[in-house]
Amino acid sequence: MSLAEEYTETSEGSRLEQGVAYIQHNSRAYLLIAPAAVFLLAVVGYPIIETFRLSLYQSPADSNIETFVGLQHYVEIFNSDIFYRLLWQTGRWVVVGVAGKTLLGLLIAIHLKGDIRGRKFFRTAFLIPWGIPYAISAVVFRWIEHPQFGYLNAILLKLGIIEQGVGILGNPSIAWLGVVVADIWIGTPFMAIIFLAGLQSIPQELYEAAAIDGAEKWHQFRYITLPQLKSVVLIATLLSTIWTFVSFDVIWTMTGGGPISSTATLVIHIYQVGLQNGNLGRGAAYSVIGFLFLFVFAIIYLRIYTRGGDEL
Amino acid sequence: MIAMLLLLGMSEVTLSNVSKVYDDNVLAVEDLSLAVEDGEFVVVVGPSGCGKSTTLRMIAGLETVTDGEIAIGGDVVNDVRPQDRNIAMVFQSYALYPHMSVRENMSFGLRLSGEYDDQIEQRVTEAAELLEISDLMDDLPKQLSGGQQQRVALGRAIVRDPDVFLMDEPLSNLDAKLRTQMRTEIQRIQEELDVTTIYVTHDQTEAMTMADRIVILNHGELQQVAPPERCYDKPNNKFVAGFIGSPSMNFFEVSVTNSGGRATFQSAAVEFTLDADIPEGEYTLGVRPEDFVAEDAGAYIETVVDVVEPMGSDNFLYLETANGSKEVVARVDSEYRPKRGDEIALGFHTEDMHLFGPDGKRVELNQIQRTESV
Amino acid sequence: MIAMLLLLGMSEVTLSNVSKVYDDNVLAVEDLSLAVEDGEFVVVVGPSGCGKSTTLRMIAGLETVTDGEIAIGGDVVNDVRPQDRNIAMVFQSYALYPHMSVRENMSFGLRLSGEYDDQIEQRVTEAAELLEISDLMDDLPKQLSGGQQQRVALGRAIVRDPDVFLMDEPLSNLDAKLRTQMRTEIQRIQEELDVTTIYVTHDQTEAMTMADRIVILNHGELQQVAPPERCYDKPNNKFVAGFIGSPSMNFFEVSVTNSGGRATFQSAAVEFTLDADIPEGEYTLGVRPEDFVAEDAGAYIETVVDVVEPMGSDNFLYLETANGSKEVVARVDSEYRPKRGDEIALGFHTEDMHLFGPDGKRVELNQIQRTESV
Amino acid sequence: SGDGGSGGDGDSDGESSGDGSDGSTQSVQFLTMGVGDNIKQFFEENNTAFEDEHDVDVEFTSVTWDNARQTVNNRVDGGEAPDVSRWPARWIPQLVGKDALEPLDDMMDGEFGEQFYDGVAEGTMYNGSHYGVPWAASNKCLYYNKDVFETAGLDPENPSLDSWQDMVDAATQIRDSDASVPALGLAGADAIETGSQYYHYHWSHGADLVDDEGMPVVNSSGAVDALSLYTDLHLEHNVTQSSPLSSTRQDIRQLFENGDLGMVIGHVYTGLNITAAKENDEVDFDYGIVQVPRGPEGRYSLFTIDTLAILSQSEHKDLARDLIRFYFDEERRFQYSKQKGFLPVVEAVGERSYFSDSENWGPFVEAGQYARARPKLGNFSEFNDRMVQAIQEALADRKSPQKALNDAQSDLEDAME
Amino acid sequence: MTMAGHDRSSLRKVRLYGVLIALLGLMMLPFYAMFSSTLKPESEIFAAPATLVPSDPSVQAYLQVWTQTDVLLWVGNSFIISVGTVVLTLLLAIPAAYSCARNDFVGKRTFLLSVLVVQMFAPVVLIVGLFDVITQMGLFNTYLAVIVPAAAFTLPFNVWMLYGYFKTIPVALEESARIDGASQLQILTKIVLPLTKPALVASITYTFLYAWNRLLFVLTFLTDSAKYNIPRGVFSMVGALQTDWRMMLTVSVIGIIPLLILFAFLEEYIVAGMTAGAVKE
Ligand SMILES: Nc1ncnc2c1ncn2[C@@H]1O[C@H](COP(=O)(O)OP(=O)(O)OP(=O)(O)O)[C@@H](O)[C@H]1O
Ligand SMILES: Nc1ncnc2c1ncn2[C@@H]1O[C@H](COP(=O)(O)OP(=O)(O)OP(=O)(O)O)[C@@H](O)[C@H]1O
Ligand SMILES: [Mg+2]
Ligand SMILES: [Mg+2]
Repeated sequence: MSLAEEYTETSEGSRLEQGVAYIQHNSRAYLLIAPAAVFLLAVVGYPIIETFRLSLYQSPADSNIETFVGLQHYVEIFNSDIFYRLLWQTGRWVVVGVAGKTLLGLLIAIHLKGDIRGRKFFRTAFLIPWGIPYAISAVVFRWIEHPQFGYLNAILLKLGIIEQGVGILGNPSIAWLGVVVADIWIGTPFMAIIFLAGLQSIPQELYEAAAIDGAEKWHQFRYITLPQLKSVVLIATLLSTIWTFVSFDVIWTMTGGGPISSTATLVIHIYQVGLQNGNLGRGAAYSVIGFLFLFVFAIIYLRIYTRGGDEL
Repeated sequence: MIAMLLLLGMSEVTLSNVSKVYDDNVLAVEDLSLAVEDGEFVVVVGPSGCGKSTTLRMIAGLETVTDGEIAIGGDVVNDVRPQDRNIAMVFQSYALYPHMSVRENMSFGLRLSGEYDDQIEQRVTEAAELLEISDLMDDLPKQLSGGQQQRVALGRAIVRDPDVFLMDEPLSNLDAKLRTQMRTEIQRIQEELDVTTIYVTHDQTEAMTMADRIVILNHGELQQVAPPERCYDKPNNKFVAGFIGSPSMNFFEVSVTNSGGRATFQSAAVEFTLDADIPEGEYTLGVRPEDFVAEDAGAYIETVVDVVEPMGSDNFLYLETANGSKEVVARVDSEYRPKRGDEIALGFHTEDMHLFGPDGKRVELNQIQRTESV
Repeated sequence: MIAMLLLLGMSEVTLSNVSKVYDDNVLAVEDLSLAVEDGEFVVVVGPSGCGKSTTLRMIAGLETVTDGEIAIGGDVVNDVRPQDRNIAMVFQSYALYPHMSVRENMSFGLRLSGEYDDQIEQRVTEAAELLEISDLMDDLPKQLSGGQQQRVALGRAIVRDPDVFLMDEPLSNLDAKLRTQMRTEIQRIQEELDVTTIYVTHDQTEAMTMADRIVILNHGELQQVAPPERCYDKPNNKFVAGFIGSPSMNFFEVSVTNSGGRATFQSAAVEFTLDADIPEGEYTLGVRPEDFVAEDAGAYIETVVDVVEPMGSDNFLYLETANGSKEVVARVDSEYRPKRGDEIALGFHTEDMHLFGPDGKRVELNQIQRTESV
Repeated sequence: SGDGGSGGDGDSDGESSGDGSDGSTQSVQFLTMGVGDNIKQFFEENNTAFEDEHDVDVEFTSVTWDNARQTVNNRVDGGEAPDVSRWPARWIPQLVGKDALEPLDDMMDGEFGEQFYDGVAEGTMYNGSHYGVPWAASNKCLYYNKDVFETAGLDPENPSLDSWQDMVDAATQIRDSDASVPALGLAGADAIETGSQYYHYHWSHGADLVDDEGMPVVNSSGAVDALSLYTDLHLEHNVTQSSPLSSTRQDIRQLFENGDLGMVIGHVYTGLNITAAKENDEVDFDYGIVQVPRGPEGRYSLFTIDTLAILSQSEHKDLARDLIRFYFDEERRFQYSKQKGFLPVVEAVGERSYFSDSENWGPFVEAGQYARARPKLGNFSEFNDRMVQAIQEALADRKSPQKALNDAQSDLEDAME
Repeated sequence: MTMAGHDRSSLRKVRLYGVLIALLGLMMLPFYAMFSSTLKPESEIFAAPATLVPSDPSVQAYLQVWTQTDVLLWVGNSFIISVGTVVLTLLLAIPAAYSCARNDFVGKRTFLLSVLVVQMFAPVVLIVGLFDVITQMGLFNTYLAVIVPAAAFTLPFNVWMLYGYFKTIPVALEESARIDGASQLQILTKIVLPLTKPALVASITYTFLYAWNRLLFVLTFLTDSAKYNIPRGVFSMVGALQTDWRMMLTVSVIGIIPLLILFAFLEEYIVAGMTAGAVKE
């Protein structure tokens, strides 16, 4: 075993030399990731760093003067009521949106899984929302929900459920639901596709084994499908959470964050504060806070994901 | 009604004229009738695609029956769901639930049927002891070796105390050594539990060593149902003869001429006569590799040695008939070691030979006596 | 220089004190020296994880060598890239390119090396004929059965006309029957092409039947290099003895007392004396299942029958020693068929027995004579 | 000449463009917004004419109003500013803050500047300089649907709609009648125009947005009365279309144009649109136009001026001036106002009988006397957003008008420091 | 007895299709609203309440749209931008994902995680900084001004997805090719990429749609109307005074058609690609 010992010993030479040698040894690996890494650094690295930097400055958009203010933006944000309201509104937007997309996506995926007649038609049809520009979808939804010209009201009126057009997007209590519905519609196809892929990778034999073990359909779903889909669901919901958190087009197009800011999320507010009203520093500080939220969330989430023994 | 019979433990399995046609008009099983007795260990063998799995899956209720009836414990179960048949099945891929520990895998069925926790615990523990996997109970399937997974699959079947065990090539994913070991184990457990068992394999060694009776299928049709020795000694037809036994039986096409109760067998490599009153015509003669002897024993075949494979305890000879038309395999004592190219006369006793008619059916030669050399 | 030697066809493979330590400090192969002669068929066996694949991959150039030298055709190739070693390799998983037809798979390497089209065509056609896959040339790998895929993998290796064939468990994905068949085929082809071949397997049957010489590894260390019969008849140590032969050799711990050149072997189940002058102490006694006989043959073991496995041509007996401490396997004539629970004395001739010292090394008993019963 | 002030620039322009363009023709970039089908041809023809006259290329771009502001900012920041651009006068302060605009006093203080109505010319002033040339103006009147009035038993020809109270009375009567449409359109969505609609009420109650120092004064008692009136229309009198909070100004205009609304405050083109639709048999109802109702402290019509500006990044400032002069030919101004439906900014055009005698145009020309523009603030958009929020809070009955305006006042004070 | 079995399975089928059609109806409602409106005359679009079925359907809009709008130009630009984004993204993502799938090196985890970080900023939040980058690179008002940021935001998903898929390709295939004499590049182009087809299709679809659907970058970095894509084109039709809804919706519907064709052909691959890539990773 002397040989093994020889190789387990840390070899001589400085840390730096070791590092250089290591990189040389793995040069191909590093060369291959280099273009992507450099590209990202160049394109989004600067904006991200700039965002962090700006968050420490007072920087109105209509002048070129920047004043260093340290953490003042952060202090003010944490002391403002609006921040906590935005957190709550962002939270419900993300939770309801992701839950909706996940459940609907799951429902669709389960029904598309089998070898059904017209499978191609159904699968293609369910993908349609994915192919419509978000902004257009949002316009269409705004218009479907229009209190006077909208299809939704027309249907409800026809069914006699309401007597007068209701303005979902004009009611500060429920406007966010009107927007979430559109977001769910837009985001569901992607989830359905991922879940469908996940479902198809579950071996049929597991269901057969469970059937023989006496499992009813519901048991099979509960004890086979769900656990088997766990990692897919985790990854898909993580991505979806991130995407929903940072989504802008839909809310902006449908309500602009209103009425009375009731549909505003952090990102909408950042846009209003930073770009519309020109308070770049404040907007940047909000951006950093939003990022930190997502980052911590993602780390915890990935922990859960990898804890199951799955490799990253 | 079913439940009552099950309580009585009457769990013979009967297939009456069962056929299966898949959606795309594949006739997988044709007019199969079979009665498996209570407690019997039946092995279904046959080449790939012959309908073994289909048969088993119909019994399990995983495939619908196109025609005919399947009964368990005397009751027709064609329309009973798998959940309600009180069977257990072991799959080729084990189909263990990957996200459940060994214990959870084994107790899943019991839990679903609402057993009490301590009852479950006890049965799972017993089964684990029986299978010697007690110290693996908290592992996940992927942490186990193939053989261990196999045991868990078996354990999952056992704990449910089913009326019928169904196993579809349960050993085919194991390596040779483990396979041998698990073979003995399954037999031991089945004997212990005395549960009706239907076991599918395409490995004839498994069939030979494990079965009370072997069911041999080919192209969805039944070829023979009999105890292993009988299938080996008296194969019903040429297919069974070739399928059972390893290496396979050697076949030779021969012409038979009959002159007054004495039949003469003749081909390029063989010629002998014996007291047997059979119709003249073309026959197939079969001799098992292990029935060859190194000297003329009444009948013989002239051959040239091609390859000698020493197997430790015996040698396998691969030979060609003298005119080079046919490959012959012989298994001989390890002391007998011809060289490549040696010409040898491979003898056999005519009472060891098998004869099949033009339709492939076995021809009985009860009157065969020790042959006279030609 | 290498190229010249290759043209001369000198393609012996030499490993001198080769070691391999993986990045994570796993010592996979330790100080291995081995010389494979030109045209020789060497089979490397050993249990899982013993370093077989690592050895092969170092020869192929797919793994770097940590220490020592590897030479092909007399030239050290430690730093030669795989593509420049003029070797061909057959992988356990075949590693056929799934998106290429059989023809494309086989011609890929030739095409890369810039052969002329008609040259390629000719060599591929020849190889296909040799392997009897000429009518599969336009199929994709997934359309082929396991055996056919295996042939294609072999074909891909053959067409390149390499100096050395390397094969890593090429048959382990096939079922028993096909395995037997391909075994003969590979041997035939290797003999025909006369190419130096290093063949890795963990199946000792393959090792026994195919090898000119067997290389047995355990824990990365060489155990024995010798022709198959020698490994079977005179295993170097207890590991080899247990590894070669199926079912495995039975081992018994015995105490030996020596009184004037007569050694007495004694344990709970065995006791006999013979003329042999060996040091007193604890030994391991080995008897192969096929060396047992149904009567006392000088020495015997008292056993109780557990399971009888009829294998057609013989029966395997699984027995327990009288005091129930040990399982014993015996292979006996198919006519001998004891029942479960029968007590029998399992005899063996002492010249068939093997003896291993406390360090596991073989102890030669040249002076063993027919024993006297105790 | 008027070019004198920028002579130096002009010279260097000439040189650089001469060097840079390698003999190819110069080009001038002309950015404008919201060019719809009705006016597209006008620009195409005139641009071609200008190109022929000056032997240059006009690179004409139109962007939508929704993203006009961002486009302008982006192009300015990206160093890709157009030479000539048109935008609302209220953007001037912000752009001046960026040093993006060329002062045009040379033109506006000269003969050229005299053609404009005084109030209009005033609208392009900021920090003592003109930063644009008035291009178009719009103001508001109150439209009413004669058919609806008739159904409700109101006089369709001479309705009594002089004061806000008159309007409320009429609306209440419509509400209680057989008329199946809402009486009044009320904008409440989260958009700048919600402010525009409300300011009529605000100003006419004597309230202001900012004082002379530019500090917010949005919660005066008059303001509270105004907002109370605005919200009562919905909450108390229930005379508006359903869900004002989700209705933009365009929505209620559209409702009125479809004949589905009793009254609405609108631009001149609402009338033009209805006239066109009636000609196409798409709608069938009669409408009338009266002045925006009077409040206790007077009557106002929200006035918006668009201007043409020359950007300081421009390298063709002389050419840019030529382009502006070209478009201010009187006949071209007439055609533009007529086709586009904006009020004339040039006196000579406004006096033409086409406008003063027209049923559609007449009331708007008359409304010129009540015109009032939004205050010129660098951050007016932020200011307006906060006001809209206050309006919404009151409309949604989340806060009393007093509270909503108080909160707005205090937030705005913070923001204005 | 057998009848009962048939009943049960056909009942299950009825229920399956029932749910499917209900779901489809729900999902299709907005699309229906869009499509049916294109068949109405302008005045009917603003009928209050809306007419659920066009009273006098007409394909007029589809005949006019070609002359009244630049829809063909927009579709063309959309393709240019989407294809450009796909090409750029794949050029960057493939080597990176491959390297991570095949090697274990210090910094790999960090790389994979920090790639994910990019997703945690809304593009709109970074737009000011992006604006600097784009103008500094001299890309303003070129197609690349849209392609470059779109590629940056699609890169993370692509790297992860391809990384997952590459890991499922047996190393033995590559070793085999090496022994066959293939160079590193040949291994990638002749062995690995052909086998990655499903994942590539899924990747391409995702990236293509991202670029196809996104308005922000075009809005911010392209002011030249000759370079507008479909969403930008549609948005240019939203006017302060007047929006031609019928034309706008018609353009939107036309914009979906190429994608429908794409979906219909690629649906199987998309699912298969996600299966191995996104799901197994
Ligand atoms: N679900 C199915 N749909 C259509 N045909 C099928 C299906 N399952 C099996 N078959 C066909 O039915 C026949 C019998 O298949 P089966 O699986 O029962 O064979 P098997 O004896 O189990 O073979 P193996 O040894 O390969 O497992 C084959 O021809 C097979 O192709
Ligand atoms: N790439 C690697 N990195 C680290 N350790 C390795 C690697 N490959 C193999 N090993 C270790 O080296 C030892 C020898 O492995 P090797 O694959 O050579 O065994 P083997 O004899 O081929 O086994 P098997 O019969 O299971 O294929 C084992 O302990 C194994 O875990
Ligand atoms: Mg099968
Ligand atoms: Mg190996």
